[in-house]
Amino acid sequence: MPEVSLVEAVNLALAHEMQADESVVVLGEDVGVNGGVFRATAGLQERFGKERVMDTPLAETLIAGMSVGLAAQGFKAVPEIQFMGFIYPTIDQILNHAARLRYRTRGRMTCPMVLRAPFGGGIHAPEHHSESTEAIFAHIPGLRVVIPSSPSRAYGLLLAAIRDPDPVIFLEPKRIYRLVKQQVPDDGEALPLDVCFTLREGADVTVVTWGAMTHETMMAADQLAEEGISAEVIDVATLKPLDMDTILESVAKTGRCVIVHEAARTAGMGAEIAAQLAEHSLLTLLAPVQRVAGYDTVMPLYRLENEYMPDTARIVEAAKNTMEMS
Amino acid sequence: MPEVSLVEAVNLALAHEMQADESVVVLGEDVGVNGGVFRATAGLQERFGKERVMDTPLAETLIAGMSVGLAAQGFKAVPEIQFMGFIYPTIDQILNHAARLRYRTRGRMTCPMVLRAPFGGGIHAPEHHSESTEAIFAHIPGLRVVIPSSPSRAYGLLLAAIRDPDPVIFLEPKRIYRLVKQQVPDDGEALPLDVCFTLREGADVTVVTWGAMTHETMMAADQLAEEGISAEVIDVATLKPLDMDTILESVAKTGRCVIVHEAARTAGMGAEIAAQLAEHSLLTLLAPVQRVAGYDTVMPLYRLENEYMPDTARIVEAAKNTMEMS
Amino acid sequence: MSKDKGSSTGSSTRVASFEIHHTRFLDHNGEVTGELPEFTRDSANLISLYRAMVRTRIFDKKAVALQRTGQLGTFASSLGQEASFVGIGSAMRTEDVLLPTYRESGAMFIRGVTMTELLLYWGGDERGMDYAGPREDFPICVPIATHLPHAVGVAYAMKLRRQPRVAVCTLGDGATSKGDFYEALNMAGAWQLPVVFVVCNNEWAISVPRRAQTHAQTLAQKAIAGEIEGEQVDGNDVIAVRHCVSRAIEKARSGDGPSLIEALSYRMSDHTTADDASRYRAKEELEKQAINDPITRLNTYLIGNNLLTEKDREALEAECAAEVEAAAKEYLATPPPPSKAMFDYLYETLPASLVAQREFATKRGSGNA
Amino acid sequence: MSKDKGSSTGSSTRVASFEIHHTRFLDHNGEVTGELPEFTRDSANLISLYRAMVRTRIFDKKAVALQRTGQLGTFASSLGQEASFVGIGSAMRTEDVLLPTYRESGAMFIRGVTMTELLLYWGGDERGMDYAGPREDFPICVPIATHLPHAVGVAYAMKLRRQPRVAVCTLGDGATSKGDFYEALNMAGAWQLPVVFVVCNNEWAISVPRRAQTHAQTLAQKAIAGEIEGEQVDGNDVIAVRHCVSRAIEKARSGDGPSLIEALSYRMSDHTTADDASRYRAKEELEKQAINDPITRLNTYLIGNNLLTEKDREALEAECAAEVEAAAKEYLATPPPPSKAMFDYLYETLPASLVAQREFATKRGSGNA
Ligand SMILES: Cc1ncc(C[n+]2csc(CCOP(=O)(O)OP(=O)(O)O)c2C)c(N)n1
Ligand SMILES: Cc1ncc(C[n+]2csc(CCOP(=O)(O)OP(=O)(O)O)c2C)c(N)n1
Ligand SMILES: [Mg+2]
Ligand SMILES: [Mg+2]
Repeated sequence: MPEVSLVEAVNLALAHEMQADESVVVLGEDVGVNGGVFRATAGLQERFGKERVMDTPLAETLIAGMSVGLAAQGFKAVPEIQFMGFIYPTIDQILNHAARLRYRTRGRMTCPMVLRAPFGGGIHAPEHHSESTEAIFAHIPGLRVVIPSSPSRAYGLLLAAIRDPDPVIFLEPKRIYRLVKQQVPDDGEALPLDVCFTLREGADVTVVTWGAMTHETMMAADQLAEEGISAEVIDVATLKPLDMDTILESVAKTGRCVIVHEAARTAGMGAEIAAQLAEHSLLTLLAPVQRVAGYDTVMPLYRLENEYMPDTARIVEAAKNTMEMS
Repeated sequence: MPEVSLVEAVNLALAHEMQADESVVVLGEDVGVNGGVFRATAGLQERFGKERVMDTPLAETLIAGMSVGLAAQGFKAVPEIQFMGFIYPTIDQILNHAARLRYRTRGRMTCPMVLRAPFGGGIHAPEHHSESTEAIFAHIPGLRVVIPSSPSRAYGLLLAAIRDPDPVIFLEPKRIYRLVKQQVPDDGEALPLDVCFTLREGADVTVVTWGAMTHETMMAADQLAEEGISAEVIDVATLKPLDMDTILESVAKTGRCVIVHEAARTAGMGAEIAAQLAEHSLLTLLAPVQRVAGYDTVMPLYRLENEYMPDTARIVEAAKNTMEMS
Repeated sequence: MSKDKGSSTGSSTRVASFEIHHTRFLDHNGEVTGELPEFTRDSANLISLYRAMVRTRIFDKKAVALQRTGQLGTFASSLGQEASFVGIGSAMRTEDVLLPTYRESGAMFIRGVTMTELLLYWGGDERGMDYAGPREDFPICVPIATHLPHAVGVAYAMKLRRQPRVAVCTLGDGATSKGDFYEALNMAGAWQLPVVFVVCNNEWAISVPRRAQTHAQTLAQKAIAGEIEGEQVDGNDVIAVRHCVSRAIEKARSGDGPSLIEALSYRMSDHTTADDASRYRAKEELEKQAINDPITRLNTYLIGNNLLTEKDREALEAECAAEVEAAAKEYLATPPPPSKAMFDYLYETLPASLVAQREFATKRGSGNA
Repeated sequence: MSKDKGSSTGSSTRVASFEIHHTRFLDHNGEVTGELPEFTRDSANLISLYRAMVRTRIFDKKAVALQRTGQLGTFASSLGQEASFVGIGSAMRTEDVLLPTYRESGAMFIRGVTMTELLLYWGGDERGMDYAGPREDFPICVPIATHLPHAVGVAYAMKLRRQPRVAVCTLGDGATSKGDFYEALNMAGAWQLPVVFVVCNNEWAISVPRRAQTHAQTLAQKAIAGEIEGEQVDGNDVIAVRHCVSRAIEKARSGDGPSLIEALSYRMSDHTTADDASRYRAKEELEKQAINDPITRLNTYLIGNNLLTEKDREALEAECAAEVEAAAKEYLATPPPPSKAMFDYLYETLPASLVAQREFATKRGSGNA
């Protein structure tokens, strides 16, 4: 079994599900002949034809909206938005339609679609290509928001997302698209949505994160271990609906929590997790929850992007803070 | 001096600033001859002409985008979006342009615009007319998000918003557009942005809220007082940037906090406030912070809207919970 | 729309040209202005169109009355536009899909949406969108023009499955200013999808007159931007609407591509019951439009050609009125949904994290459970 | 675009018609195909256009080289489209405002944006958008077509102030599929604003060919949707581009309304340095396009008409190369901004709540401060 990168695992899952389920349709800009600007859809058009792997005109509102129409007709639309910076024209369709079609019609119509988009910084991309705004979607009732952080989770979660009968926003951390390779058997086994994954067990502090930041966090956990601090690392994976139980259990054990995300701090998803921790664990927390997040500024052009994004050092420091304060 | 309602105060502020500053321009759907579907712009076109009070084609992306163009040319654009449910096509312009024009060009160009929109439920409006999604905007760096909760604050904050050199999202709680009247002198006095207003002092519990929920909260405070619980009520007013100091000070005094908002709970602005409270006041909080919010469901059509929205009873109950738990 | 190429002068060459046509069969006096289409030969077809228009108008009046007496929420009247909506609905086959905006009661009734369902919707109850009849028709779409991309997706699905079906999507004149309109039109053209867009031009978008929406002489010509068929039809002539929409639908059904039809009519009512058109619209304009009433027009023709008697008409009106009263009664007798309904159908299976919220809401509910 | 009305047959009447024209003065062999416009009589004008194209191409080559050697971020080459961009830039007056997308280096240089600024931008530094020259020109716009509404706002501002100025907004063929494009066009028409949109059609939007974007025969005809002037021009003929864009700009300046010009050219490069066009574009297609090179075309004309000598040309190229090298050097010598720059210009005055973040970032910064 060859090893695959995260983006290759996305491709594997798409191919698997298109093969297994005729109703799966991929659409977007440059997803066909070109196989996607990151090659996530490479080879799909050759295999499944131009109608099921459709190069659309350059129109994001249309891409999202026509996916709703396809979904209502029983197709499973998997639209790609080329970068998260261009996802905003879809919000109207996602919020006002996709997320509530089942609700509005009392189940008469449904909207099984997976809107994929690469997101996040760290690859020296041009302007508007490096943002992380998952919190916007996490606030919208009726959606799922899923973020894989490894090849095998990309494969299993994307399968689950496509099979899910409701709309999913599937955000792919492009910084780690090719960072590591893993053996991913193409066995069609989905991973569960709506649950966190514990990537590393630990006793002293829980570090909660997702996407590309899991890698910085795992490195931070290594460093902390060297200094005698045992960190438990949780990959949230499905941001909405949020599996708070896993986080609460972990923090019940460790008494300390650091939340790490690349997105701007204010009203980011870290706030929700911190708020729930405070609601449920106030009396067991040994130290205030720390958020390590992007600053509340515009994601800078690439000469400063590394200054903007949380890194191992900031995570280590925050974890140590929680140790000191208790 | 006649008494005015909140929506009349908005009108007063618009008229005042258009008179005082030739660069103020109002645009949107039905804002001209019709004076706005809620009459917020009534009489402005007659006074200031069709060019400065412009009925635009039905195109929200355009309305926001052309406001950016106007602002870049030194006008102060005050676009109206007819209902918050139709604001989503503007997010691309707001997030990718308005909020970062100054930043991107290192101050060469600026974007002094105030995007106004009525929001929230409670008036038995049609579908898509009752949502509250202020948290989406509160997450976007470079913006201000301002929500008035009384005629005088509407007047003073709107003046401040128009005079502010940066983009402001100004959300008007339409449920209380005509609920109360106040004497509002048309004296051109702006209120400060970026600060909370303490509406009522109290010793036992701090209730933090904004918009239409300030009224439910004040009624709750009355009820609590009858039961011997002294509630301090804070109207956040400017959600972004957030004046956390005022909230922290209050909670330092009371030791308890309830946050009330109409928007869906998950990743709402209440999460941010709760998270910051937990970060800064963990050791002084006497009880976990309670959030009283909309459910994480689609805002229902009007037969159920009162079940959806937080009400006095829920606020009272939450406040009592904080009393019991400590 | 027709086109031709060629012709060159000096440094400048003509490379494309286009035309827009307008169709009408009955003028406002009910006089025939051209050879009537085939389907009119069977007078039952005409009576059925007439009945559908009358039914729509009687329903409309009732809905407005319910709203005025606090028994219904905001309602969007179709007064004056019945021919457009009935013409569209009657041109469709059962297996086609309608994607309406909010004013097309007449089309929806023909599709099989019940009056009770429509009242429930405007009465603030989601169950009004769970149509027992046309299960695949889209519910009312309030955010203007956002359903046009849906229509394109529906048409794409039909094309993928090689089904001889058509998506029919209605919109207002104001809606033609939205980018969604154009993106949908362009995609429909690029992929030659089986979709028909009908712009129900009623001259007003709330307070904004048609001429302020666009400098375009016709809304039909917007089709040229996507190189799809574009034409105008007299939207108060139900025969013309049915004819042109039918023709476009059958063209789409045969795989010959999408169309845009502009149906010219007039909004005789306020925008909705929440609006007061007298603020922005001259009384005289409204009065002048009275002669264009689409029901009167067909009535004149039917009576004039002895296809309908006064007695028939009265009977027909009485039947429609009875149907409307029965629906209103059923609507008014429908108890509100329980609080917990807010969590039904949010997802197929309510996620664990929302169970506690549902319990809380149910407990606190106003006892509807 | 021309139009006329009238003509009726039976139940159908023609109500509008439209034409699209295409303009060219020099064919791909540099032969004159029509009477040359006035401005060409002064050969200095032509030399200056030629120089601007050469300068752009040399810059382009350098930028690609810098990227290939890891000294620049992603860059969008304008290879093959120099005539379009130079034609546009040269048709503007200083007081006009340019709103470009990301490929128009040639236009931006004429406007006074420096090569160093452009390199800084592509090199990941916001200071590259703080143009010392054209203070009111918009910076590069990456989210496709989102700057078209800005152009409308700028034009509206000019109209409000009764200034004889024009907003010139460039976009690609792919951009014409976005709703923003149409909303802007429609508004420009509705208010007869002084704005000129130039679609720089290079046949590709990354991997999507022009024919897949839209069924429209011409992109110019999209203007008809908003009833604004629409025409095609040979985008590899710098004389034609300058002529047509000038004419449209001066029309707009006189208050006679907006225009849409489609400049037909070809993207000789990859989409950007991050792209590999060989994945989706046949080598043969690229080779076939070589004969349309806009610089060769004007060069042939100039040499053939003794307006330029080989020696002049070499000197001119050497001057441009020196300028480019100097700019590259300046760019490479520019130290990165300090960490705290992330908080500069976010708001006019940094809100109190962000001061701690700035301090933290400054403290942690990589020492650039
Ligand atoms: C995107 C959006 N913006 C604004 C509104 C508010 N609104 C409701 S109807 C309407 C006018 C629509 O006019 P038109 O398309 O001509 O349809 P008509 O109501 O005349 O049938 C407006 C502006 C809306 N529903 N959706
Ligand atoms: C809204 C948006 N969607 C997608 C992209 C990604 N993207 C960048 S350039 C491009 C193609 C643009 O083609 P065209 O408009 O023809 O301009 P060209 O690059 O050919 O000059 C795409 C899809 C983007 N920048 N913005
Ligand atoms: Mg209308
Ligand atoms: Mg192109």
